[in-house]
Formats: sequence, C-alpha cells, structure tokens
Amino acid sequence: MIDKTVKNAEAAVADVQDGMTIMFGGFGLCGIPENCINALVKKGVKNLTCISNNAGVDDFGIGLMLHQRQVKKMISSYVGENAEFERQLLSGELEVELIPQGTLATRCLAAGYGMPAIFTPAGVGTEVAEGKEIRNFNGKDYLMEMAFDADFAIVKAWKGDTAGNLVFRSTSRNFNPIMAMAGKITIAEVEELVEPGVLNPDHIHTPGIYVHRIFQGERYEKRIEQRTVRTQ
Amino acid sequence: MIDKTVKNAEAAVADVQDGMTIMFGGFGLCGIPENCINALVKKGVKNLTCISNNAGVDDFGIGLMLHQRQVKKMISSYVGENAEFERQLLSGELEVELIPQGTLATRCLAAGYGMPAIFTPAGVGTEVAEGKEIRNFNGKDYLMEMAFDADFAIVKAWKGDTAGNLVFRSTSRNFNPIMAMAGKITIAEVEELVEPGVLNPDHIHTPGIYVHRIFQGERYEKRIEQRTVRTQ
Amino acid sequence: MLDKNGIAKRIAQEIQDGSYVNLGIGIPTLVANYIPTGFNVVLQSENGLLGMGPFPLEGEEDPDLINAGKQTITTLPGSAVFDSAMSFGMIRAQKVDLTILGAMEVSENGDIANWKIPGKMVKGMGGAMDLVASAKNIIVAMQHVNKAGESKLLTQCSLPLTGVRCVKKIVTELAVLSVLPEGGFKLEERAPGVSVEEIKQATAGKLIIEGEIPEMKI
Amino acid sequence: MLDKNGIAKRIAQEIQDGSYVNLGIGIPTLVANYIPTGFNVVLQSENGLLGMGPFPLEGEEDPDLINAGKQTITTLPGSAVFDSAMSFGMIRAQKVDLTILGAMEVSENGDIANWKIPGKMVKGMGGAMDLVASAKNIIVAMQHVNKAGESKLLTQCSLPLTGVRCVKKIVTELAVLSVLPEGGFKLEERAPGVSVEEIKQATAGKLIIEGEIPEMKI
Repeated sequence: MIDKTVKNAEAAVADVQDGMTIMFGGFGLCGIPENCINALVKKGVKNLTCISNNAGVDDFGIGLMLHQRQVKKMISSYVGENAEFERQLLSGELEVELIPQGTLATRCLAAGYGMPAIFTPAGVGTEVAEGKEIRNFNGKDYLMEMAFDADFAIVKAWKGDTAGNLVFRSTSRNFNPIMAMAGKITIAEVEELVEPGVLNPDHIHTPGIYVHRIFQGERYEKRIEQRTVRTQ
Repeated sequence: MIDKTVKNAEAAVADVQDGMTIMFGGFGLCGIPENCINALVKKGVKNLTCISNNAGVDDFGIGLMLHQRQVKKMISSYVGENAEFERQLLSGELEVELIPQGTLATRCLAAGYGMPAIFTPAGVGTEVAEGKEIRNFNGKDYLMEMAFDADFAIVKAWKGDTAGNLVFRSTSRNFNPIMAMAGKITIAEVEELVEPGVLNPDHIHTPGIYVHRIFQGERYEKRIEQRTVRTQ
Repeated sequence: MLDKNGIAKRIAQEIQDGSYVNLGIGIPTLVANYIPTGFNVVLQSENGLLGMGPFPLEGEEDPDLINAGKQTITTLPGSAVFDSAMSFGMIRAQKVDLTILGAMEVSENGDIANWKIPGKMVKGMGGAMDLVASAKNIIVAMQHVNKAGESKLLTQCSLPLTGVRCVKKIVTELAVLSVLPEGGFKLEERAPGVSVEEIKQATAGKLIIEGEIPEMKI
Repeated sequence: MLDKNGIAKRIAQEIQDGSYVNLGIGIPTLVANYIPTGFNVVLQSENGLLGMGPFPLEGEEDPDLINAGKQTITTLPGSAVFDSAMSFGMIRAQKVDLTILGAMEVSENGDIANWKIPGKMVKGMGGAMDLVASAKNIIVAMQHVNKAGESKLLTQCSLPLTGVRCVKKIVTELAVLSVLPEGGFKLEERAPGVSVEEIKQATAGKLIIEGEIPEMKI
C-alpha cells in the first residue's frame, strides 16, 4: 500500500495558498475537520473560497476562519447561526453563493466520478436557475450544474488507515466521503489512525486512492449545535 | 421499519411479465441472483430485455434463460464464454447492445440518483458514439448517456434485513448496489436474512428504501468462472 | 382554530402506513409525534439517515448523530446511514414518498416560497429546493396568514420561489386545502370552530368551495 | 526478441513507486509479477477492488473475490472494495495513474482498436473504452505484427476503435515506442538482438528514428 500519512494538521495544510478553493466536510458542526480548520486559522491563509454545506458558528468550525477574515467566498446551502458571517455579508466583505444542498452534494459526486456536469430539477423556476442551461428530459425540466473544481478537500473521518482508506461514523459521514473524492488534493483527519488491514475492506467508505494525506487528529471537541433530548 | 420480506424467489418474481426490462446484478458469475434466475426460468417469462454486465455461461446464470429463449435483448459490456449466446446472436434470434462497462454502471447510478443523463468520455470517437450527443467540457469531449429505465432490478447480497437494508461481501458487490437503486421494483435475494438492528447502520451498502422485496435464498452454488491459484 | 400541534396532528393523518417521509424544520418536525401507533413509517433525514428515532435521553446525546435540523437524535433498529449524495439521490429518484415542510407563501398553482425575504439576511435554501423539485407528494404546514395579517395563500408568490407547481396540499390553523392541477386552492376541511367565511377572508388566491365543507376530525 | 514475460518485464519498468495501476487481461496481467520489490504499487481491478493481491493458494479460492478477468484473487492489508459506479468513477476522475492493456491495432496518433473484428463474434468492450478514454497514462502491451504477419502499428486503425488519441507508449516483442503528440511512433528502445531495420519492416505507421537506438535493459 501507499503510505499517505503526514505528521499533523500543520503539515497537511502546509501548501495551502492564498486564494485557493477548499472543500470542507461536515454538516453543521457534525463531522467537521476541526484540526485542519485550526491549522488554517493558525497559518492565516487568506482569500479562500470555501465549499461547505454550512459556515460553522461564531466561535467554532469555519466561523473561526471567518472571524480572521480568511474567507473571500462561501459556497453553501445554509449559513445561519453565525453573527460575524452576517456582519461580513451585509457589509460586502464576504461573498456568498447559496446553492441547493442536493446540488452541492451532487456537484461533489460529479467531481469525484469524473463527470463534468450533472442534471438536477432542484432550482428550476427559481433564481438558482438564472444563467443556467435548462433541459427537458421526459417532460421534466432539469438544470445543468457543473462539477466542482477544488484545490483541496479537507475531511474528517472516524477511522482511517495509513493507505488513506476511511470509515465514517453515523451521520458525521454526510458530505465527507463525496468531498474526499472531489479534491485535487484530499486531506483526511481521523480520530483513529490504524495500520492497513485493520479496517474491513467491505466497510471502507472512501478508498485510499482518493486520499492524499492522512493524520490522526487530536483534542476533538465535537460540539453539539442543537442539543435536544427527550424526557423518558 | 417497513417489512419487505417475501416468501421465496417464486413469490418475488411472480409479477414479472413478458417483454419487461430487468437488471441483474453480478460480474461474471460473481454475485449473481441465482435463486431469482432459476425462478424466472421456471416461470418461463419471455421477450425479456436483460441489463447485466455479462450473460452467464451456458449452463449457469443468465445462460439458463438464454437456453430457454427467454431473452429478446441483452444490454451488456462483455458477453463471452457462452456458446448458446453466440449461436442465437449469429442467427439473429437475440439482440445485443454492447456498451462500455463504466457507462453501464453510471447509467444505473443515474437512475438510482434521479439524474436523467450523465456525461462520460467513454466511447468518444468510436461506434458507441453514433447517434449520441457529444459535448465538450473544458476541452474534452463527452457523450451524453441516458439513465436506465428498468421494470425490475434483481440483486444478490450477502446479508440483508427485513427492512431491505443490504450488505455485500467482497467483489460480489460489483453492480449489485447500483442496480438495486435503479429498478422501479427491486428484488434482493440474500444469503442470510436478519432482523432490523442486526446490521450496523454504518456498514449498510444499500439502504432499504431502494429495496421492495427481500428473501433468503437457498442452495447457493456460487460457481467460479476462472479458478486460478498460485503454488505457494 | 388549530395550534401548531393541531396542524401537525392533522398532517399526520395524511401519512400512509409503509411510507418514507421527510419532515422539514418547525411544525413538520412535530408531525412525528402523531404518526399512528402500529404504523410503519420511516423518517428520512437529508443529512444522511433513514429511520430517524426520537431525541436521545439526557446524557445519551451523540455529537455524530444529528438530523437535518442539527438536533441530536437516535437511530432505530433497521436504520441506515449514507452520504449526502445518496441522500439527495434517493430524494431525486422519488424514493421518498412524502415531504412535509413549512412555507412563507404558496400560490394557487402550487408554487412555494420559503427561503428568502429580499432585504433580510438570507440563510439559504438548505435541502428545500431539492425536496420540492423531486417529491412525489408535498404537504405544506403553515399559518394561513403572516404576522402582518396578510394571506400566505396567494394568486402568485411575491417572494423568491423555492419551487414551482409542486405543492399538493396545505394544512393551516384554519383549513385543509388541496392545490388543483388546473390551479386554485380547493377547500377540503375547516378547522374546528372555523367558518368558511373566515377561510375566505384569509385566502388571497383563488379559493374553490364545493358543497358542504366538513370540519376536520383530529 | 521478447517473449510475453519479457514484454511484461519491460513494462514493469514504467511503473512508478506509489502509483495506482490497472492491468488488462493477457500480457498486462503478467506485469504484476515484475513490479520491483519494495515498490508500493496498488492494483485496481475495475470490478471493484483496490489492492489486488496474488492468486489464492489451492483451497483458498473465494467465489466472492475475483478480478476483472473473473480469476480468483486475494486481497492485501489495506485493500478496499467498492461498487462498479465508484470503480469507473475513480477511473474517469483520473485517480488511476496508469493503464496497461493489450491491443489489436494502434495508430500513429494514439488511436487504439482492441475490442471488435467485423464479421467475427464480438464479445464486448468490457471496461476498455472507459479506461482508454480517461487514463492519464496508457501503455499498450502487444505483438508488433499479427498472426498474418501484418503490422499492428498503423497510420490509421482499420478495426473499429476503442478510443482515440490516448495511447502514450507501446511495448512489443521488438521495441519500445512512444506516440508523439504531433503523431508518429518514436522508436525508444530495441529488444535484445533486434535491429532497427527489423522494427522498420514491422511498422506500417510513421516511425521516427532519432540518433542511436539503445537496446532495452531488462
């Protein structure tokens, strides 16, 4: 197998440059690459275009990068719960492109599967369709949406092996495997890094061929955004 | 959960009609739905269009249906190893549409993911491209290929639960999960049928929503097409 | 007149045994509480789960297990987890039988607006545009009029659209209405104690009233 | 002149440490035997496996574990299994670094024909059209001339094409040749004991010979 390990988050993101486009896995604060986000904040790269379903909260996740004004543009489906985000957006410091969540996901899949474009009915007849090609198949209209083209994809998995194979846990899977497939360079941080052969080949969600760098993260906070419980 | 169990293969294929289009999972003889193929042979439905990567061998798999002249048309990527197939093809009794294996797979995926068409470079500049729309993205030509439209998808899994969730074993996975997603009605036969909750939700390859009927098959032969061994 | 739970209760009657359902945020989430006992209904959460269970007990919250509203949830025996592409794949392929979601406005031809108010901070459409563009059956749960007292059932939506010609049924605090294929809100049921006249008053779009309108049974 | 194993041996020299490689049926399969010890090379089998191991020992064959040639194989520590859509997805997305396959004909502009002979039973293209349309680097392993003694390196292919302008390098029993972007077979190396003249004789397409042509080291 090919060894994809790097020492830590700092080493993994060392060559991320100002102005690059980066995908971040996660849904809300669930399954986000905490270590790499912190390393990017520390590194201070700027003018980033971030493709991520959400934009974190004020003091966690991509919110930390927004706070440092490292983000030029967010491509997301939902960006609530973030006051600094709102301030930057309203002041014109931050550009935001809102796209339907399924379109976001499928544009990742398209990139990972080498398909230049996909068709989806999401957004037909809405402002999302503006300037896009509409095509009718079997009596239904679809928008043609283009595959993403990201310099880096940064994802968080539960377990991974040194060959880059990844396994996700529960709904922290979300966008992580499809973004892992979509990056020109894909960085995976994992809670537990194991030797090749430990993971069952049938259980691997992301084959190592899609992963260029992997490391075991540390001090995962795994913050809960909406703690909701039942009483009995 | 919604109970998808049917009694056996006969019950599962009871409403398959003459002239229908059916997908069959499997690659070569690996991971083929043996029980359902036998039930279709017994049932004797005719004029079927079969979408399957291969066409079995003379006395096993889809070859059994060919022998009974139940197949009007095969849509496959590779159809060797079958003398009766060759005879019917050369005599004009059987129609064959050969398509690239990746195109076959991706047209299944498209159906399962509600995408009417996909773009692939496979076949550009060859006779496969004849009559198809060619489109250039970023300087490269792609063919537009349409999602499959199959009345039934019949797949074989290793384990499944009564809610229709499927787990595949090793390379017998192949076309099975993507065909399972692509059928209007999907039938899954499994080596072991378990109660909901037995399968780990993170290990499920095909979520039950895609599966309409499931049963535990019997007497799996699992024939090996090319037994190849090393000496030490 | 119904309260939020009343709307959820009435919508729950629309759910069929053996179906897959996606519930939006707000009133739709409450619908889960009123699915008839004995019904086998599987809830899909578009962040990647089939078989969403109830909220966890205190102390059993799992940060890796949330729903599309980012709330901590649980799985059930038979649940399956998948990635976001497969989640929207199954939505797009119409494997989900019913989508229930909220709206700011619905038009008499079934258009829906629920994601953007010009001039206000826009949080995004999330998965709503995908759901309304693909669902076989869409029921809207909403208040009949907005806070300013204006009808939300209109001839044409004034807000940016989420989807076109997609809403099949609307349940409000006042009524159950279906959207006719040829256009128009057909009044199906009145909420307890609500008169047809009150519903007329609160509906700006074309309202179709045929014969006696029964009161809901909830 | 090389035998089949010799061709495979020479091609193995083209494989880089740390690369993902797809081997076609026939001579390409033999290449696996000559990958230098210590090299980390991962073999992709397009039926859905990364990390293809050697054939199993007698008695250890697993009917659920085969390669794209339908042969029984084994996995290795770190292998991953996936479905056919992902398999061709990673091929199409150019994650596989090198494809090695056989051919009936190659033209001087890099076209390849390897799936169909008009008038004969056609078995199908399998995954070959996907592989040649997408691979970053394609090496063809074949005999220089066919059984009738005719050159398989042509100005234009006479057989139905598998892919266009895709072959980068050809290794035959006589020579190693690269296909130039502007067209033409550039003679890179002679097989042991083979003269430039013999290669000229066996090559119907445009052959480019520059300077001294070294003999292969294998």
